[in-house]
Amino acid sequence: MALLDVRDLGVVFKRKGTRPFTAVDGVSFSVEPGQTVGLVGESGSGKSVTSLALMGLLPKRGAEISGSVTFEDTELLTLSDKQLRDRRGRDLGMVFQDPLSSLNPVITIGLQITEVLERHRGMSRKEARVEAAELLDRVGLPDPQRRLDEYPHQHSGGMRQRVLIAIALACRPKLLIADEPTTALDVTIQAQILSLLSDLVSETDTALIMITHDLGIVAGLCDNVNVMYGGRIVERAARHDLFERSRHPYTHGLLQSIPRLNAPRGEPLTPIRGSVSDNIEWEQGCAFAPRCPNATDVCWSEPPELKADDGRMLRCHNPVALGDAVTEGAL
Amino acid sequence: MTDETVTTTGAPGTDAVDTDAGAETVGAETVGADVAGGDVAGGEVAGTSAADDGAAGEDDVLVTVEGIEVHFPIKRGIVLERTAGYVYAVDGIDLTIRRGETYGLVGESGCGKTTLGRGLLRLVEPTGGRVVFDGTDVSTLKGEALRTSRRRMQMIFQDPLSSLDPRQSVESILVEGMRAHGLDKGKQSTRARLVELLDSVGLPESALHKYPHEFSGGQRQRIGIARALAVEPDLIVADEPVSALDVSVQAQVLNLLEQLQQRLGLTYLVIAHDLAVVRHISDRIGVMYLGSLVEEASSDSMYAEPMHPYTKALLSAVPVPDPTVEDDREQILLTGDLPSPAHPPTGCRFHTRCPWKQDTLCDTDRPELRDIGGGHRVACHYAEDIRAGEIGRHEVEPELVHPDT
Amino acid sequence: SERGEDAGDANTMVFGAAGAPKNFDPIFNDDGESFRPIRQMYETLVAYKAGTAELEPGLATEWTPSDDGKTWTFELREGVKFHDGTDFNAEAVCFNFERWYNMPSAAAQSQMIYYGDVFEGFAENKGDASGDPVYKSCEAKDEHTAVLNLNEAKGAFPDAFGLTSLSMSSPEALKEHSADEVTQSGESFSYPDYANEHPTGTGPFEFESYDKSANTITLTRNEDYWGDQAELEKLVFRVIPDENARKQDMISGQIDGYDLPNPADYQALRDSGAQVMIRPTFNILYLGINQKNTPELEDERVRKAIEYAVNKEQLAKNQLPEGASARYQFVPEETDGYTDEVEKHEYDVDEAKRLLKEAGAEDLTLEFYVPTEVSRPYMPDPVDIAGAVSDNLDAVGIDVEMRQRPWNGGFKDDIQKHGKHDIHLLGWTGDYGDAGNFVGTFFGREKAEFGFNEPEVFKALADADAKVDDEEQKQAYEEAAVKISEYVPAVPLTSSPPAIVVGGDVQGLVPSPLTDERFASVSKGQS
Amino acid sequence: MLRFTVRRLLQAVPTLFVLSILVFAWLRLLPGGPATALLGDKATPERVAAMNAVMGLDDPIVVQYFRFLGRILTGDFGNSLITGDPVMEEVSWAFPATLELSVAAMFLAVLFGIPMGYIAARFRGRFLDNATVVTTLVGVAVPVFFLGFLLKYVFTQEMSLLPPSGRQDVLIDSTRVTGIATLDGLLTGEFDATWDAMLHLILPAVALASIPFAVIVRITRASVLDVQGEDFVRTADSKGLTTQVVRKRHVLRNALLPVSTTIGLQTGLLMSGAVLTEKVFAWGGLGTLLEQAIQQRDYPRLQGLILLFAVVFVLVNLLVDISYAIIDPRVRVR
Amino acid sequence: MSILSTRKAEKIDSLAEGGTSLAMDALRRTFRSPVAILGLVIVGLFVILAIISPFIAPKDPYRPYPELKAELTPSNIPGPMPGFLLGSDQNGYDFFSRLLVGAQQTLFVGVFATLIGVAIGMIIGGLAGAFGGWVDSVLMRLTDIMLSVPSLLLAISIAALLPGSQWTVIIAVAMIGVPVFARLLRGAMIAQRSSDHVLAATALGVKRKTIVFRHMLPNSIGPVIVQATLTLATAIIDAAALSFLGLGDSDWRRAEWGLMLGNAQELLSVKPSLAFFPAIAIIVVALGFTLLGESMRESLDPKNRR
Ligand SMILES: Nc1ncnc2c1ncn2[C@@H]1O[C@H](COP(=O)(O)OP(=O)(O)OP(=O)(O)O)[C@@H](O)[C@H]1O
Ligand SMILES: Nc1ncnc2c1ncn2[C@@H]1O[C@H](COP(=O)(O)OP(=O)(O)OP(=O)(O)O)[C@@H](O)[C@H]1O
Ligand SMILES: [Mg+2]
Ligand SMILES: [Mg+2]
Repeated sequence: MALLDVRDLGVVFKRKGTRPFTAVDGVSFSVEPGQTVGLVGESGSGKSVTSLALMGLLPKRGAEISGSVTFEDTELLTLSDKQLRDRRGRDLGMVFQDPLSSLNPVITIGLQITEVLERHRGMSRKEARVEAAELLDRVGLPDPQRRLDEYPHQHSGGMRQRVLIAIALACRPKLLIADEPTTALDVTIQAQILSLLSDLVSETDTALIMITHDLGIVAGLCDNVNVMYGGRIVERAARHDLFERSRHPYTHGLLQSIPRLNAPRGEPLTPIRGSVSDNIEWEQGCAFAPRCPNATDVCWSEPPELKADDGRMLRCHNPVALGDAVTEGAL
Repeated sequence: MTDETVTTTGAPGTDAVDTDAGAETVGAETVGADVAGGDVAGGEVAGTSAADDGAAGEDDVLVTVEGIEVHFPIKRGIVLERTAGYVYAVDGIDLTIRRGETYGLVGESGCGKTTLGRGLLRLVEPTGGRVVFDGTDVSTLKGEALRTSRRRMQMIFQDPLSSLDPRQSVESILVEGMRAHGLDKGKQSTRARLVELLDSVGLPESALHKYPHEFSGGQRQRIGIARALAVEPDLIVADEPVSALDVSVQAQVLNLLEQLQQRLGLTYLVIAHDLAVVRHISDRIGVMYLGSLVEEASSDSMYAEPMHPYTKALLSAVPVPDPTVEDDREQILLTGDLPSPAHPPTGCRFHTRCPWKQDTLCDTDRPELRDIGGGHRVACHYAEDIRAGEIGRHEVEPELVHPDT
Repeated sequence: SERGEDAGDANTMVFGAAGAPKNFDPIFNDDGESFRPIRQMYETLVAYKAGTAELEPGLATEWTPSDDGKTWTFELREGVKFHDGTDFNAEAVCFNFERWYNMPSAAAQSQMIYYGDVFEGFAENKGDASGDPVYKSCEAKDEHTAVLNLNEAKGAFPDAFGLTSLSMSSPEALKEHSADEVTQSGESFSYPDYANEHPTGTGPFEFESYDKSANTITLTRNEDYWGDQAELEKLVFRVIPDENARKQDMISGQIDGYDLPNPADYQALRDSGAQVMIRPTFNILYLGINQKNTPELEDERVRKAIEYAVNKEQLAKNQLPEGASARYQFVPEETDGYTDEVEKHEYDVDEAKRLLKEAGAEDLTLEFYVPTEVSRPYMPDPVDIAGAVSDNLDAVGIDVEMRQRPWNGGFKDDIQKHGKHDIHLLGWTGDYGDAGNFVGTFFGREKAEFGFNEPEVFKALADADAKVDDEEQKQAYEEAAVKISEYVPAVPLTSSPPAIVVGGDVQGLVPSPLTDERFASVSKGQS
Repeated sequence: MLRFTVRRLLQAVPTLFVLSILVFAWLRLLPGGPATALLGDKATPERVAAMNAVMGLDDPIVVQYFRFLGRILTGDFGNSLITGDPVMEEVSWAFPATLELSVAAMFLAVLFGIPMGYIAARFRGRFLDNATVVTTLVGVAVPVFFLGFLLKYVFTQEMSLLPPSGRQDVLIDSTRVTGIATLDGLLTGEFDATWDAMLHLILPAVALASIPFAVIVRITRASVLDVQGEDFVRTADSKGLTTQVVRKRHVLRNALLPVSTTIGLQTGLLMSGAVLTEKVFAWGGLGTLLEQAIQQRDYPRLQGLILLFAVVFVLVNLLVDISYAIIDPRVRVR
Repeated sequence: MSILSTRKAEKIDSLAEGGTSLAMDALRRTFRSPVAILGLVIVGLFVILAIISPFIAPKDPYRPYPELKAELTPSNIPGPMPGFLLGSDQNGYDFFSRLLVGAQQTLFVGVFATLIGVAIGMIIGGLAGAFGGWVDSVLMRLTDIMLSVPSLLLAISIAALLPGSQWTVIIAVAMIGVPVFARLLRGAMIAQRSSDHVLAATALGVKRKTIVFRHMLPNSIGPVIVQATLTLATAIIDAAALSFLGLGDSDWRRAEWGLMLGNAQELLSVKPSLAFFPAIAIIVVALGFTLLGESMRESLDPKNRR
């Protein structure tokens, strides 16, 4: 039984005076206990919105959520706000992208950790402080006792991200959602954080949803990868499958266009032409069609379905043939 | 495809494997192996590249930087501002860029890459050192002479939107530089030049009358590039030219830069924090740490055999979109953060985080950047010992860095 | 605290004042806001009959001049005590006269405006004072007879003996509280304790306190008063500088009365049940003419033209309180010296234009100085009045440039000391019932305000003033009035009755033409 | 914290110093110089000369300035031309009145402004929000003195609910302790006096509060909206904290930071408003002193008052900065 | 490929349409909001009225009329009568005409006070922003001090120095705005100075003057314009306050709302409309400018882009 089962999740933003905007559309995936699931895609592809929808953190007004999110037999989307708050932070933890702004600047780090412990684990202030210091120690913050009384601005980005991770893991959640936890950090710090995350997750058997645009991170961390484009999942596969034999022209294109440390030098990259703003709407066809080297008329008129294909899920009329490289110049 | 690359690892890599195998960690070994894979390809390109490691290019130096320093004063004060200290953003860097080559500069955020780039163009005033551009000492130029000298050195910025004046149409953005240097002679010729420029960066003529906000990120970066090209420069300093772009677009711009270099014989100083990007386009790479260069080598050599502990760590930290590589990768994890450039550590700037730190020299003497063979320069007292495997890695107690300024 | 009796209390009256008093020593004051509380605490030798400018006995029961008018003998009232318990007697009277005459400092002398006016000089003139003293000596003939010797006779006497400034103070208190120590720093004056905290007179009310933070002056009933005791136990003056605030406080019952309500508010006040009491008229508003700066104004025809141009009737009606009337001479109707014989230049635009043309002054441009930040009984709103006059002058082709100056911030000085103006708006409220107090003050000698030197006019007035006989004096002033009306040194405009307003339950207040209201007779009914 | 306070205090010194120079220069800028200003236009050349000698105006300007500085540092602003009292003494009588009025107004503005701003933000875009925004805009557009008139008209003339002017009923026999009428009553146990003083205080305080109130509402609203969208609020929500905790500890605390600065800046407006309000309500504070000084060109008093107002304003902003540093740890280090 | 090609064509067409600058864009965004439209309508009507009022005023606003004076006494100011829509003012002038013409004078005071404030402020701020260094320090200290005197006090202390005239009011009120504009412009300029596009221009070798005038200034002007709109509102109110304190214009005849309101204080019980109409006019106009300014500010705020 999956820990988390997302079925047909859709998020539509409606604001007066603007056209409704579908940010997430029919997203389905599931997460098993202890599993690490990746959600990759370029900026604006709907990764964050998906994660916020799972956590029930989207604004109450203006965002319409459809589909279902089952977490341990509980339907999260229909929970009342109060019930949801009981579970958030306890069963579901989340780490956000920007460690600089994700901590409250005017209260101490200690309080920001203990308040979760008090809330969900019923600890007293005192107990919570002891536990908080321990948590900080676990995420590798030197001299944790002193940190408790310090403020976020006294710490560097990497340290703050550790604090955030400590907070998210304070109640040993069953599921941790990490939304680009390292994007704002330097490579060396990123490596620290990623290794910390994967250690913590494997120690506690927590399931992890890793959201990132960096295919490299996914490649090293995730069991299963979902590639998103324009609010929909366009391809899902186990990571080896995905990286070694990507079928969707988008995934394929991405992989081709990233310069690699281990690739032969001097070989020109193969970019995807156009940019995300060239999308068409999914209702009209395949959102990727305007940029797709394989696009045919059907792509412009008929939205492709997400179908099982060779042990993976794929949303494409003209997938890349195995072993076939997509070749087309830029723009 | 990565599989194949790895399996066709050629002979030149063995050196690296050997050296690293001597080291205590297996991690370095693996990295070495991968690097070796890349090296083959590198070798292929090397023939076509202007910047072979050989001494042939030495006399064709375009820019020489000697001991450049940029120290930003930290102003404090009650009545009148006084200088309470300095941010040692760039602290004594020597470097040469040869005509037609691409010099890559990497380093963590805040280590002074941007400042070095700007100091080189005198967009910030260096507090020390010299920059010699094509024989002229730029650091002594003043006023009009400085202004006219700018024609030959241009810059591309990280954020394509904020580097374009939102109130100017593309046309006036492009014409401005030409006008400043008397390059716009007559309506017709200017127009033709504009169209040519746009064409060379892959934009339609219709773009001329539009404003920056009407373009996508990649297109804006193209405008930025066209602006730099408009004055027919020799050197272009590209400060993180692709880090604000989507991954899928980033490749377009990188390709464009390469094409332009080939067509126009440009010289680039490319600044980036993404090692893969730097490696992809650079002939030579300099690694910066806290305001100084810690290592400099040809792109391939750097990748094949990083000498400085910091470079090693940096290279090992880069995630590669290849599960196979990732699965066997052993990382050199650095502890702690980059120290504040206002209070750089004594001696070797890296000693506070260095897993190879020794009890002598490291915290007292600042290592010089020295050539340890084949144009590979490194600023580490123990570079040879580390290479030879005589010094082992050890744990480092993280030191907490309080961010200031 | 004992919650004080509120304004509805029958034994206390709260009266709204427009400004803070300077101090409480009568001799150093010259303004109404200071005089109002002083009048309740002090008395003069001669008093004015309530509601008139006629004389009646005050602290003196009788006053008799010698034939040459140079000696005045006062029979003093017996059994009068000062508030400090000392006796009022001839010694005390002479002490007061001697004190004034011998006032030691320039600062003090400069503040004795009325004394200077009446007695002209000091034993030793200091500072600005320059005249020859009229006062010679004072002897206490017996306990209750004081004899005042003068160097010359003055027509102003005996009326001037009733001036509030010349009130009798307790010699003991004066000595004790070093009353004469007036000092000046810059242009500001500091007054001694006597003037600030220990005013000691003989009047029906005694000084209790002046609370500068609450801006209230509290007087209490003098239980040992020689005459009819005051009805009120307590009399409070509360300073409310803002006109509107005074009105609203009145309407809402916070105060029991205030002085000089804005004519515009009469109706509203009456509607609220208050009594708007119109005083008998005893003032004059005039359009001053300065002959110094503009040669055309030396021409009688031009001055006459100006008078013809002004529609005084309309002005009285439009801009002045009810009961105001147009004036063609400076002496009020009720006062000896008023005559119908004067040349009347009634509103006549054509005549004005004709005269101007004749005088060749068709392109006349005049600087018209107008006071601001002030409201006087004869001109509630100077700017509006000046506006109407300007409109009139415009209509006959005189170009008027209005210059507004704050009353205390330069107007009086510009006019009376520097004569910067061509024409100006000003007026006069009589101090006592004597024609000389009006015309003499204005035209008796050369002044910066009018800038002319016309010996004929000066002489006529001097002669009139010197007459000791009442009937002769009257005649002489009438003749002078005719001369003045022909010469037109200034244009009399209107007289307006100032009003005082009290609550509907207030009885016994008699409005005085001299604004000399005494609150001793006032009582408050239960309402 | 102490260091911050001291540093901030020291920072105020040069401002006040230069201000004193300006005020000094200001009197010297008057046509004819200070002697003429003091003597009025009537000054004859001889009198001006005498005055100049008395005031030491013949000395070098620097000497004069330092003498002036010396005097004002000892609290000697000269004597008022109107009353002849030392300006400082006048101020000491009038200051409590203005303080009482301003504090009351600020109290009202904060007491109602912050909750209203918060509510408007919570109901962003709905009727309540729009109504609040428009109300506050109108509030800013109504001249303070006109609002005073209106209030007086309605509540005293038409409804006879409240006293129209003054600070206290004249006949209330109250003891002056601090000069702040509402407080004095409490201190001495004369509760009727306090009650009476409060009734007098209501209308002027409301009139004076109108603009700071409007501004506080708007700032609070904007600030709450800003903070609501901050990442750390999302973090707090993701921790499953109760709504109350999120709102109180995370949203409001941060949202109040800009509000507190505004409160400091508003004291300037408040003092300006006080001049007008005091006139309308015959309040008898510094504003009244100032108004008289303007009308009667009482330059020593004007000079003293302007300096005093500036000092108060600078001090209030100092206090705000310090309190800011107390709530916001980020400021302290700088 | 038919669909593909038409789509592409459409796409390019839509791109080619462009040519709208950011300012236009902000303006467009501004006028999507009803609040802004209301503000614009009020301001527009006011400006139009200010321009045409001397021509449409039924009577001469600067002359008394015998018909009005006939019934005029201090406690009775004639109300509406044939030919005089709102009756008389306290001087027997046609109140309605004065009210109309008042728009012009009020706009005059507001506009000039604002313009002078903007001009001086921009010179100070521009110098500080363009030069930086000690010029900046000195100038900013100066504005600090101006800001440390409460605004009305500042106006009062200036007005007290000058003889009472319309320009006194204008200058005094203008001074209130000076430090605000100076700081605003300086802040924006300094932000601009370190911005990438200015850096880019420097790198291109564009002359310093050109950079200041073509890049820094134009890009800094937005907040100044917004503030100027808001200042216009407060300038009108502050001018009225000066009149109320008796520091205003000494031309008794001038029909200016602030002055009219100040002069009508004592007449509230006789003819309240003399105070109410100017007051309401001031309030409405100030509200108009405020609405306009606020909505402009909101749409210029980068947070609200898109
Ligand atoms: N509150 C919102 N209201 C309206 N649109 C929104 C809202 N939040 C997100 N969107 C839109 O939804 C789309 C998906 O956003 P999302 O934040 O999920 O992207 P993302 O994949 O996380 O990108 P990034 O890598 O930049 O974080 C975007 O186009 C964004 O503009
Ligand atoms: N104008 C300035 N004044 C003071 N300090 C500065 C200034 N510009 C840069 N610095 C400081 O100098 C150091 C180096 O900055 P720089 O921008 O060159 O780093 P960088 O390597 O380009 O970093 P990033 O990758 O974040 O762009 C940083 O600590 C920065 O805070
Ligand atoms: Mg995201
Ligand atoms: Mg940089």
